[in-house]
Amino acid sequence: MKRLHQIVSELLASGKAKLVIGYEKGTGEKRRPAFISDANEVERLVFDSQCSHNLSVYLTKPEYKHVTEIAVFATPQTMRAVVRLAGENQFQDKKLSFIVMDQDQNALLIEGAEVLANHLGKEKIALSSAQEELLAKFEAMSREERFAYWKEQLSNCVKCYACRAACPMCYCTRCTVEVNQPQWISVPSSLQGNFEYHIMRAMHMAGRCVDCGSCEAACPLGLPLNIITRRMIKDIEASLGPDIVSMDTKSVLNTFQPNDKENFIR
Amino acid sequence: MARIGVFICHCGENIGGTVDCNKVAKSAESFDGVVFSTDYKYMCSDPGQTLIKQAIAEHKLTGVVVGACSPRMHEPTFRKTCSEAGVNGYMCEMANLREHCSWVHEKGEATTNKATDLVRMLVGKVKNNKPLSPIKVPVSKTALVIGGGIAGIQTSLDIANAGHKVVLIEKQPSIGGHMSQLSETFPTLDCSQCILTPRMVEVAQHPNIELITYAELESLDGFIGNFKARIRKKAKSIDEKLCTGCGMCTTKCPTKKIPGEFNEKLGNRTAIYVPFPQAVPNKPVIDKNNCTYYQKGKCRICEKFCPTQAIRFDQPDEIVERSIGAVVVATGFEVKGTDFFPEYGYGKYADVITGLQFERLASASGPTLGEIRRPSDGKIPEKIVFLACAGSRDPAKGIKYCSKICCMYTAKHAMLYKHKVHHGDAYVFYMDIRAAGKMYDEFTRRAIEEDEVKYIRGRVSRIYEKNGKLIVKGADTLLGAMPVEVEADMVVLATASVAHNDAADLAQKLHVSYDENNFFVEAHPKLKPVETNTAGIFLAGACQSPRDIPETVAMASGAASKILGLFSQNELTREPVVAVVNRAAPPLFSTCAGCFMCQSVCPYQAIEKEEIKNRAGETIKTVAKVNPGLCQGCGTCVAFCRSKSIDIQGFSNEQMVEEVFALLNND
Amino acid sequence: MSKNMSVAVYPGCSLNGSSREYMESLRAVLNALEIPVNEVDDWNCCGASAAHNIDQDMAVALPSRILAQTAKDGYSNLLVPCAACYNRLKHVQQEIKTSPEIRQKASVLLNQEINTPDTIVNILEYLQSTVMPRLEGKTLKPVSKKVACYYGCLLVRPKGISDEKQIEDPQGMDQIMASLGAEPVSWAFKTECCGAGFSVSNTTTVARLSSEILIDAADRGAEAIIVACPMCHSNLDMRRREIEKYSGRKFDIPVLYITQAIGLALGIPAKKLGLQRHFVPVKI
Amino acid sequence: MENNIKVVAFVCNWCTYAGADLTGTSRIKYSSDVKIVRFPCTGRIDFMLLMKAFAEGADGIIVSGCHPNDCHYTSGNFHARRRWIVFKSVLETFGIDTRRIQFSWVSAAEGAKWAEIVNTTVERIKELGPYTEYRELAGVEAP
Amino acid sequence: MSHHSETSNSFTKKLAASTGVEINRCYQCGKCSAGCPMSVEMDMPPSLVIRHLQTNDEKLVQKAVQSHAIWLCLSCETCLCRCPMEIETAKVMDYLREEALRTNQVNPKARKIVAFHKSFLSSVKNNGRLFEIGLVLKYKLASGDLLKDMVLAPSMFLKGKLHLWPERVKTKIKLHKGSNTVH
Repeated sequence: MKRLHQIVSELLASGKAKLVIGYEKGTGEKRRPAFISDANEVERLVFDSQCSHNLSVYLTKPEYKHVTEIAVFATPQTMRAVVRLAGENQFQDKKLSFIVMDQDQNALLIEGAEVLANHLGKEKIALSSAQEELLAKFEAMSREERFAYWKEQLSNCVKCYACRAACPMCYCTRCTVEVNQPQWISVPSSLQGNFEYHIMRAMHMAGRCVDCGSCEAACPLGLPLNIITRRMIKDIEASLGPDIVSMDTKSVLNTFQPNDKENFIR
Repeated sequence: MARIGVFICHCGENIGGTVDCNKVAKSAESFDGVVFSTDYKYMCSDPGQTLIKQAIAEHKLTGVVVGACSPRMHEPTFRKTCSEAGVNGYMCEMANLREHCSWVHEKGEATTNKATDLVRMLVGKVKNNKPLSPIKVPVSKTALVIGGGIAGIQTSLDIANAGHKVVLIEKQPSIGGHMSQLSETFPTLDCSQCILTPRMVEVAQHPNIELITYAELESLDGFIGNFKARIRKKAKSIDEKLCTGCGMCTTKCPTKKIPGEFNEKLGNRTAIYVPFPQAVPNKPVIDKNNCTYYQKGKCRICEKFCPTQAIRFDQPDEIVERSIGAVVVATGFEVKGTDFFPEYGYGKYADVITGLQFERLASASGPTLGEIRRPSDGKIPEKIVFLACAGSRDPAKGIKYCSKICCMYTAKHAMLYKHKVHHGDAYVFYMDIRAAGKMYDEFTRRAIEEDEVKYIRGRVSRIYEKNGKLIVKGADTLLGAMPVEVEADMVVLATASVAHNDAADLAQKLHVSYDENNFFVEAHPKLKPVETNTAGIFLAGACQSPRDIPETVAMASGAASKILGLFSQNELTREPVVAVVNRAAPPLFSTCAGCFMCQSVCPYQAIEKEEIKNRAGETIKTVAKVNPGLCQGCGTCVAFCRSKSIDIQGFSNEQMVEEVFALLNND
Repeated sequence: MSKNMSVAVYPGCSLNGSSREYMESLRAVLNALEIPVNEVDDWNCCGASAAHNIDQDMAVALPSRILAQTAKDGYSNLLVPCAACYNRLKHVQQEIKTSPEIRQKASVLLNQEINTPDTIVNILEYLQSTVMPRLEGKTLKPVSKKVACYYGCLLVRPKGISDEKQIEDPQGMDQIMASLGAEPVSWAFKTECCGAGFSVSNTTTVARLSSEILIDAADRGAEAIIVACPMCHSNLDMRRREIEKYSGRKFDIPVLYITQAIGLALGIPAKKLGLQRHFVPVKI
Repeated sequence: MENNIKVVAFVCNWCTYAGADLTGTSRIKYSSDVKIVRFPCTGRIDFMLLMKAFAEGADGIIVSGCHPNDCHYTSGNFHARRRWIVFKSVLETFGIDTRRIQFSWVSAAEGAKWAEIVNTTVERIKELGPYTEYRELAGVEAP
Repeated sequence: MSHHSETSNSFTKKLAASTGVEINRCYQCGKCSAGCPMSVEMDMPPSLVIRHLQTNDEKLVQKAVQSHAIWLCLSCETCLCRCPMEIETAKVMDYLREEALRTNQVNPKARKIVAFHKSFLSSVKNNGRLFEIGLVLKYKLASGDLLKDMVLAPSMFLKGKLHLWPERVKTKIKLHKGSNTVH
């Protein structure tokens, strides 16, 4: 923890970071995001295996629009999100530095999203056995069972859009949900509106989701949102090739291969 | 509030036969927004159109739906009618009641109901249409022609003679291209230089043509009518204004042993050289790779002898910019060298030469002053073997296509040889004689019948050298594939015509597509052979695929005529069906989130970045902007944009959703 | 070629029988350079032209068994000095790798699982990559002779599968002989066929084809012909009388294996190189 | 077998719309349960429009455009194909009945193929019956 | 003579199924016949053999199967090396030879060549390796060419080139012609 505080203080002192977004002790063993901008609060910061929030979500929030030099604690998921966001030109006017934990758990300073991209290994983040199990169970379901499953699950959804707020990739100034000319997503809280919203959210995550689980964690009703994204990532990899995280704006839905494989177009 | 008029056409019996047009018109009256609805026997006829105009005036209509044939047929007609009556053309839509309804369904209530649904669908759309006016784009009336061969020369002259400016750039020190290397041309055997040189001089002296040789295209930006071309003028190390072309430097230059490109390496040239006597411009350039001064810093003899002190060793490459309205690619082709053929000796045997090299031997200004002499010992060959289809029609060598011109020039070569060496023996190993032009087949028959050239139908498997002779091992498939061996003094390979090796780079600079053989791809093989998919860029000559001189000249004039059509108006008008990125009041300025992932979706590179600045000039936000000149209105970006910030005029999100609503809510 | 010096060698029937001197000279050279020689355990005949001419099952089964035996002993590289065996094994390895049906057919025929070493090594590639570098240090007895390097047809084929890049004018042997002090002659019959398997059943053809080869070599002033294939050697050497009868010309140009030439350069006595087994006496 | 079903066809203007015109000029009869909506290109067809169509009462959807490499805008259909691959997988995750959507390539010269695709799709949708299951979602109260 | 009869189970289809070679690609350029060392001795040079097969005509295909040429082929693969359409003529020749044996239409001129191949294979089947003396004896019996190389044999023996007894492979090679051997 000494090394960590030392890096943060230097960053603040040198002005390389006007704001440091990290973690601090929450209730009990939990951790919660911390926003430090003056030196003597550095002691509050902590960075250990308990920290799971994807802090990159704050980098595109309007509240921090005018802060250019920001330092962020980066878990592997956060790193993947930052690299993709950089690829989508979201950090044009930002000077970012990152604090990551290397293999033997001591803090490492990385300056700039490009450097982070190279630091990011190719290896994918493995799913936990529970997640694998749930996915397999879901995969085995028939179409009718799946429709019934989501009818049951989505009947709880109140469209509070916490999942949208928690997701680092959802940074649009105005979301399609708010478009009323034409009214893409039907407004009354009906199952149809919920289906339309969650299908749209999945499509907007195609080739972009970094599988950090923030959406499911944020859902007040605990809906199994990650089944949707994880199954989509698996399907896209099977049909269109590996899901590589890079700074390239070219992603799944804005490029093509002349010989993309499919078996349903006549 | 929308005041829409619905006009149902019977189209004689074509629609009336199976659809109750009167009933459709009646039920259309009840649609929301419709204030007038009628039906008529022939809506597209003159009375029909006047009926529409009267209704527009009488009911002060703001939108029109015509239920008749396919919009692909009469949409322009009815849109013109509406605009003449004061309603913007784009407020008029057509419902396809004929091809998509009356002609394909049985007579009956279901068909009439479907017709009503289709009309309701288009009424829903028109309610959301907005008046649009065609996009006007200024046109700068200067054409850029890339490549100074016969194709580039012909195009430039046609455009210049029509009074427009042309910038003609050529990579070599002189224009003329491959045609200037030819001895005589088929099928009339008139001398290539005699018919080409006057054209070259005409280009050099034409007031409307700016000729820049030893230059290549550095980059091309912008769009049809408004291109910005940056041209790299490679340093000639000569001050062209002072140089009189006296040639003193080329005689005094001590480095004389450089294999000349013009003579296909059969003759030598000096380091400071003029490619050939009739070169245009007739001024030398210094070949930096072989000039002793550039390589070792010594010599400078040419500088000493130059009467007008025109040598400039320190001359740098120069980038010049021109604003261009249209581009013609006329970069021509190359021929494969003899080293491309393992089974014919990997280019090791000096007396195995290419067709172009034979042209240089046969040419009066060539290294042997027109006498057919073998490169190895200068002897006149008693027996020559010509190989047609060398490398062409050969997928194993990666060249699937037929090079089209070799049958003709091989017959010509054989004929020229027999005319110059009467007692000589000429063999031609051929696959098929493809001589399909005017007077072409007669020409090859002359070679066979009068000049007694021995044509053998079969491909040569191997050539090797044995005590000064070239053993050619072929077969005669007309004699039961019997092996045939000829001991020749010289062998001429009619090697495949291929694209230049830098054709792909040029295509990428121009955003023009090219095929697997690196030939440029035309917009439509039959109906748009001289255009490309990129508006404002045209093709002429063999850069599109191998072709002979007559076809090249015809194609060049074709490309020129397309440009003259473009330059005939001061402004370019284009369909207003283009995408637009929404704008909003500050501080939002636009809902575009600036991810710019739409840029890689656009096939026309029409989406640019626009920096929104405040009064102090600082960039507040960078958002997407569609260039109406480049956008062709496909809408792929609209369906991609996650935040629905881009919409397309004529097929907007509201219009399409409204169509689907109207179509399905028929109760 | 792989770092590990030890490589499995597949001699084949000719190198064990009528062309023993090829194997003897190879073994002598490798021993002189302390390179271990391990033959494929219990190897069988590859079937050569007979199998693939008249019996497709044997044509696949025999080479597959050799590959399986080599893989069983854990070798990833298999050196095949004989050009005909090299060609057959390369063909079958390619078929096994690309077509599951043929691999399945082979395993059914041999009633065992078929797997294959990674690479089948051409003798010239092996000599250039592993043997020649070791000669640098040694003082060589220069083979100062004008030699015609004769590759034959199968050593450099089939196109696309064999490792030869310059299939119509190979340079492998020429380079080796040049570094041994010899003067390789440029001639036109490097890869023309010598008559291959017809030595017994159609000797006149062998005489015709081999005469053309010898005539061209002699006319170019070659003092020896260097080969790397037992069939080429036996046709050009053993059938010399038929060649002279057919062509009406006398040739006393000896035919040497590339490995014998290297052996001579290393100063290995002629007897150990099997030179005495030749029909045309070798006077070096 | 339910027979009054509604099928919407989203087609591209340059190929399939012209193909449907050709079906008309060749007087090839096909089911009148399909109504065609014209788009400039398949690249313009938004996946949310398909959801709107189901929500508004469509029982089946046909989406058709130019064959790969034929696109008037060179790459619209390639992008469309990729979207349909992803969209079909997402719909299957949610249990939406993708048998009710028929994707196809129909060129301007394939009038007969268009009629055949319409007829076979309408046949299949009639067997599946109206897609009430999805439409009823609108009625189901979420909290 | 019906030329070019097109039947679904045409010869070219069977050939393609078995060898993977599409002989319809051949446009009769003659390069294989030009380069083939054996063309001069053949009654039907390679390109002519392919031409016969392309017709799919029973009698013409039979003429190719009965030809002497297919037995004179050395499998030196010069034809594949130089064929512009990359047709593996050597594989086609293998197929035709097997067809000739199967339908016993072997050209009588090729008696000796077939005898040699058969003796070669029987020696390999017995020992797993070639026993050269056994091969020559079997060949002489089969071909009736008793005096062949009588002079050569002793000097080969003196030069140690002939083993007197066969070398055998430890495990005898027995091919399991299982029912599902894929042809």
